Amino acid sequence: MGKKNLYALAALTGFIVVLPLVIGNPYYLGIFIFWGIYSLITIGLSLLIGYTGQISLGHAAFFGIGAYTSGILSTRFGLSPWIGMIAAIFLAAGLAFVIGAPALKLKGHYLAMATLAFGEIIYIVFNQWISLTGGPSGFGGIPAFSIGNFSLESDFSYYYFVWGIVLFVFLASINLIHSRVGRALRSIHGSEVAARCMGVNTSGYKLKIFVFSGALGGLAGSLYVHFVTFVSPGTFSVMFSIVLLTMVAVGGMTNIWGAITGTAILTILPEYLRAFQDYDILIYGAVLLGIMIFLPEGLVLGVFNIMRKKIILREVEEEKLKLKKSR
Amino acid sequence: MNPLLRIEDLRKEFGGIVALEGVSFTVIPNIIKAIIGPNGAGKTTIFNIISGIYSPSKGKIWFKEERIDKLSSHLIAMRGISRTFQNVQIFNNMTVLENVMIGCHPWTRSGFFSCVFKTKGNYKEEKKIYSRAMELLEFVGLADKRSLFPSSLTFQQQRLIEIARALATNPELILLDEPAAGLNARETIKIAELIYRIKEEGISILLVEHDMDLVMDISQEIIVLNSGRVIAEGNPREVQNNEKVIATYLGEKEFVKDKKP
Amino acid sequence: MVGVRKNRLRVVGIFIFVMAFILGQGVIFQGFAAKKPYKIGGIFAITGGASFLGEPEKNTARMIEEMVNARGGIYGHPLKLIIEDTAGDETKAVNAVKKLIYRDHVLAIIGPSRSGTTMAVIPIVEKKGVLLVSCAAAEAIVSPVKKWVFKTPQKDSDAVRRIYEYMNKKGISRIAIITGTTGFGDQGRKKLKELAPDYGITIVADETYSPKDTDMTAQLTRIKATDAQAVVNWSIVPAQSIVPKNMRQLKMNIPLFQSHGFGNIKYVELAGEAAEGIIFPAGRLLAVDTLPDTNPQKDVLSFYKEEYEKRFKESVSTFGGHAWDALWLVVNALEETGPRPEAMRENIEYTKEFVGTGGIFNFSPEDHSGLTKEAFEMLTVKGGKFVVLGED
Amino acid sequence: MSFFSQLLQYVFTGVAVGAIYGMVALGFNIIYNATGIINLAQGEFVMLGGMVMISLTTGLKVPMILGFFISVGIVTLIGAVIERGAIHPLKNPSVMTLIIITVAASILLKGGAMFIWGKQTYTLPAFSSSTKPISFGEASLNPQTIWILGIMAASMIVLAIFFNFTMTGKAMRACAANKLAASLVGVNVKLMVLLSFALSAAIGAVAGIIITPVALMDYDRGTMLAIKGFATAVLGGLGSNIGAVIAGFIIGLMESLGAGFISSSYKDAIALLVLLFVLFIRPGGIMGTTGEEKFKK
Repeated sequence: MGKKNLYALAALTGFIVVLPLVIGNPYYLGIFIFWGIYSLITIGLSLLIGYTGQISLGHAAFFGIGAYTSGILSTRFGLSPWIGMIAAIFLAAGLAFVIGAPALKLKGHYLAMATLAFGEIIYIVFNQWISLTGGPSGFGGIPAFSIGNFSLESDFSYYYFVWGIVLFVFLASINLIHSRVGRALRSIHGSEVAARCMGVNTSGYKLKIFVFSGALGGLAGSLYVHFVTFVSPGTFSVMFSIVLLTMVAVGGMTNIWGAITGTAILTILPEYLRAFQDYDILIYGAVLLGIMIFLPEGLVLGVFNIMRKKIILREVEEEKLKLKKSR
Repeated sequence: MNPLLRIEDLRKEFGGIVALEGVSFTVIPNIIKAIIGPNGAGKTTIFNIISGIYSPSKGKIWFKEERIDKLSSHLIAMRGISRTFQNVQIFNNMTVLENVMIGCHPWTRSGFFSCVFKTKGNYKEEKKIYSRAMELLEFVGLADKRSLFPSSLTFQQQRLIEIARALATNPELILLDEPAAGLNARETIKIAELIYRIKEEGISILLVEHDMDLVMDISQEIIVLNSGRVIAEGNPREVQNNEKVIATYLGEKEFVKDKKP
Repeated sequence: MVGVRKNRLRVVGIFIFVMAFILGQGVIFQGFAAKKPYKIGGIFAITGGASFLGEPEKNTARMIEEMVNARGGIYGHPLKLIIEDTAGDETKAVNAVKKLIYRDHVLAIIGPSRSGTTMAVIPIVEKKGVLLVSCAAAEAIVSPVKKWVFKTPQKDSDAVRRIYEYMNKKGISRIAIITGTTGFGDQGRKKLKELAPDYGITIVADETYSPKDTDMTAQLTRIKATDAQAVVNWSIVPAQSIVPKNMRQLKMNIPLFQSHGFGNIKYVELAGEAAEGIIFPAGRLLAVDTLPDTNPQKDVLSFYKEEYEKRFKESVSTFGGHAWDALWLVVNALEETGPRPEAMRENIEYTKEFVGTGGIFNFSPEDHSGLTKEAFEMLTVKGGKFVVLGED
Repeated sequence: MSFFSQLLQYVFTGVAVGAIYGMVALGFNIIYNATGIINLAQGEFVMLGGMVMISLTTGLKVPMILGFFISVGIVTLIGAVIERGAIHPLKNPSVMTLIIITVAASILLKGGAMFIWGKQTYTLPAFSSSTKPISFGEASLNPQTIWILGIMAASMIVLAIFFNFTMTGKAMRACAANKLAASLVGVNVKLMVLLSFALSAAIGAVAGIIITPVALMDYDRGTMLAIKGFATAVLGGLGSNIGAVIAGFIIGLMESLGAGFISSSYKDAIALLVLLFVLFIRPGGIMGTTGEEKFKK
C-alpha cells in the first residue's frame, strides 16, 4: 500500500471514529450505519466491476440471501446471530460459486443479463417460498447482535461495530489490490487473453473475486437484518442491484475509494432529497446517465481531473502572458 | 539435442475455412526461429494455438516432451512459453511497472489470504517480484518510466513493455508476434539487438515478422507459410533461394532486399 | 476540445449549485420554524409499488392539518405535519421514523402504509416510547398488543369472516382462491385458509399471481377445471382487475368475491364491464351514497368524501380513510391531554365510540385495533359504482 | 373441463403472451444487429407505446387508428432521442459503459413516465367492438389475441420488406455483417445506429399498444418485459428475427403450461431459468460464436 493510501485511510478512520462523537443523533447514526452496510457490498462490487471488469446486475440477491439466512436462523431456529452471520457469509459465497462458475464464462451483455436473471429468480424465491421466508409479508422480531451480555442494540455501539468491520474489509481490499492477486485481477480487466498468456488463471480469479464479493454481500445482509430487525423481499429487488451499481459508478468504478464515496453520496443525499420524494427514480436515472456520459471516471476523480486540467490550463495561459510581456 | 517445442501435423479450421493444414516443425533450445509468409498465411494462428488461445482441430504439440495442446493458456505459460501480441495487448489500467510485475505471476505463489493479510511470505515475494520487474525494465531501457501508465508511452515503448512482461515469466520459449511492425529503421535495429540479447540469456525465440531485413539478419532458422501450409524450411539462405518461396513472394516488395527507404 | 471541457465544467457547476441549494434549503426550513407548533409525523408509501395507499393517506393528512389550523389550531398551537415517504421500503421507513423522532421530535406518528414497514419501525417507537397509529392492516401489528402501537384499518380476518358468513348463507361451500403475491395478498391467503374449516368451507384450488402479472387465464383455467362454486380474488394491486376480465373471457359464471383491497373505484374502471356483480367486504365509505341515513357513520363519511373529492379532484378510497381515522385519534388526544405522549397514549387506549371512516372504534388495553367485523359492509358493483349489497 | 380443452386454453394464453415476448425480442435484435448493443431500455419502449396510446385515445379522444400511428411515431422519436443523447456522444465506449448507460436510460424513461402519468394503472378499450370471447369447445379465445397475432405478423412482413428490399434496410444489414466494410462502401454507420434505435422503439411501441387492452399498463412494466424479451432473443439466437418469434411462442407456452399444469407460483421464473439454461449450456453464445472467434474480432 502506498503512502497516499495510508494517509487517506488514517484520515477516514479518524473521521469515522470522531463522527458519532460530534453527531450523536440516532437518526444520523442510523444513516451512517446504512452507509457502512452498503459500503461492504459496493467495495465488493468495485473489486468485481472496476478492477476485474466483470459486471453484476444481481448483487442485491447476495445481500438478500445473507439477510434471510441470518434472520431465519436467529428467529426460527433460535441460533445466535453470530452463527447466522457466519452461515450468511458462507451461503452467499456458496451461491456465488454455483452461479458464478457458469456465468463468468460469459462476457459483457450476456454476463449482465445472466446476473440480472439470477437476481430476479432469487427475488421470486424470496416471495414464493412462503414457508421459509414468510413470503411477501416478510417477518420480524429478529434479535440484535450481542457480545456476552452487552447488546449491540443501540445505534451508537452498532455504528462502531459495523464500521469496524467495514474498515477491516476496506483495508483488506486495498491490500488485495496492491498485491499479486490484485494485479492479476486488474490484468483481466486490461486484457483477458494477455492475462492468460502471462500465466493468470483468469476464470479462477474471476470466480474467486465473484465469490468474495458475494460473501461481502452476505455479510452486509446479516448486518442489515440484525439492525432493522425485519426483512421482506422488497428490499432485494433488481432495482436495488441497480442502485448499488449507481453507487459504484458515481464514486468511480476504477477506484475502491470511489465505492465508499459513491455509497456515502447515494445514502446520505436521498435523506436530503426527501423534498423530491416522488422523483427519486428520475434523479437516479439522470445521475447515472450524466455520470457515464460526462464523468465516466466517477464524480470524485472526474471533478478532481477537471480541476487539475483547469489549473494547468491557467498556468499555461500565465506562462504565455509572461512570455509576451518579456518580449 | 531434444527439441524444446515439437509440433506435429497441426490443423485448424474456423467454421469450415481451413487456416492451417499439416503444419509440423520443431524449435530447438536457444535459437531464433522465424515464421514468415504473406498476410493470412496462418502465422498468428500458430502462435494462438501454441499459447492455448485456440485449440487445434487436429495435431499434437509437445513442449519439453510434454503434450500441451490440451492445456489452457495459463498452464502453458506456467510451463515456460511466453508471448507478445501483434496488436499490443498491454494493461492500460496499470502502471508500466505493474505490467511487468504481472509477468512474474507463474513463478510466484501468494494467494488471496496472504495477499489480504500481507503475510511475511507475501512481503518477501513482493520484494522479489519488484526487483525482477525493475531488472527487466532496465533490460529494455524503460526503468525511468515505471510509474507512468502505458497510454502515455510511444508504440515502440509499449512493445518493449510487452517484451519485458513476457520475459518476467521466466520463459524458455518466447513467441514474438511482429515485434518490429510499425517501427522505423532505427527502432527496428534496437529491437533486433534486444532479441539477440534475449537469446543470449538462453531463451529460444519464435518470431513472426514481416520485416525481411530483420528476419534474415537475426534468425537461424526460418519457416515459410502459405495458405496455412509450410512451403519451405531452413536457414535464411536456403529459404531465400527456394523457388516456391520466390513464387509466393513474387511482387512483394518487402522480400526484395535493400529496397527500403 | 475546449468546447467539450467547458460543457463538462458547466454540468459539474450546475450539479454543485443544485446540491448546495438542496442542502441550504434544509437549513432554512429549520431556521424559520413557527412558534410552538405541535409536530406530528406521517410516514406513508407515497412512491413505489404501494403508492396507491400512501398517496390518498398523505392527501388526507394534509387536509386535516389545514382543517385544524383553519379553526385556530389546538388551543392556539398550530398543527404541523411532517410527512415522510417510505416508498414501501423498510430501510427508508426506519430512517424516516428515526428522523421524525430524533430530529423533528414529533409527538406522535401516523402510518406507515404497509404492514411490512410498520413491523420494521415498531421496535424503534417501542424503545423510545413514541405513539404510532398505523394505517396498515396486518393483525400482527396489534397482536400481541404493543404498548405504543395502534392501528386503524379493519382486520383481514374480519373481512374473511364476512365473506364466509355470506357464503354460508348462500350455500357455497367449495371455493377457489387466487391471491396476489404481495404482503396483503399473502396475509389474506393465510386467513382464508385458516378460517375456512370454521365455516365448513373447502378450498379446492389455491392459485397466486404476481403484482406484475399480465394474464391470469392459466391460473383461472385450473380453477375452471375444479368444481369450485365461487372464486375469491384477494389482492390490493391493480393486477387484480385482470382476474374478472379473464374470468369473463373464459366464460366462468360462478360468483367472484374480492377483498377490501378492491376498494378503489379505479379498479372497477380497469376491469370494465367484467367488474359488475363482484362481491366484497369494505368499509362503508365506498358506498356512502347508498347507505341509509340512520347509519351512525353516514355524516362522517359523506363529509370526508365531499371534502376529499373537492380538494383533490379524485375519487376517495378507503385507504385515505385510515389516515383520517388515525390522525383524528391523535388530534383528539392532543386536544384532551396536551402534548404529553404518555397521556395521549392512554387517551387513545381508552377511546370509546369514536366514529371514523373505517367503523366505530372501541379501544382497550387488550385491543389496539378497536374494530369488529361489523366495520365491514358487503358491497357489490352495479353500473360501475359501489353499492351496498343488502340482505337479500 | 376436459384435459384437451384445458390444454387448448393454455395454448391460447401462451400464444398471446409469447407474441409479445417475440416482439420485444425483435426490438433487441434490431439494435443488436446494427450496433452490438443490448438495449436494456427496450422494455420501456413497450411501456411508452401503451401509455402514449392511452393518453391519445382516452385523453385527447384521437381515433384508434390515428392514435396508433401517432403513438408509434412519438415513441420512435423518443428512441432516436435516446440514441442521440446517450449513445451518440460516447467515443469508443466499453461494453460496461454501454450496459450502464442503457440501464440508466431505462430508469430515466421509467421515472419520466411516472412523472407524466403517475403511478396509476391504465387500460385501453379492445380493438374490436365485440369483446365476446370466441369459443372452441370449452376453451375460449379473446378477440384481442387475434389482433395481437395479426399485427405482429404485419410488423414482421414490414420489417422483412424493409430489410430485404429497401436501400436503407440493406445498408443496416450491411452494418450488421461488417461495420468497417459497410462504412468503406459509403454506408453512414452512425446514421444506421440512430435508425436502429428508432426502429426498435417503434416495434416496442407497437407491442405496447396491442397488449394494453388485455394486460393493462403502468409506468413500471418495462423491466420484466425487457428481461423476458431478452430471454426470448437469446433462446431464438440473438440477431435472428425468425428465431425470436419462434422462441417467443416457446417461452409463452412454457409459462402458460407451467402455470397451468405445475404451479403458478414460479411462473415468472420460467423465462429466467430458460435464459440461464441457454446461456450456461452454450457459454459462447447461441449464434455459435465461440470464444475464439470473439477474440479474432
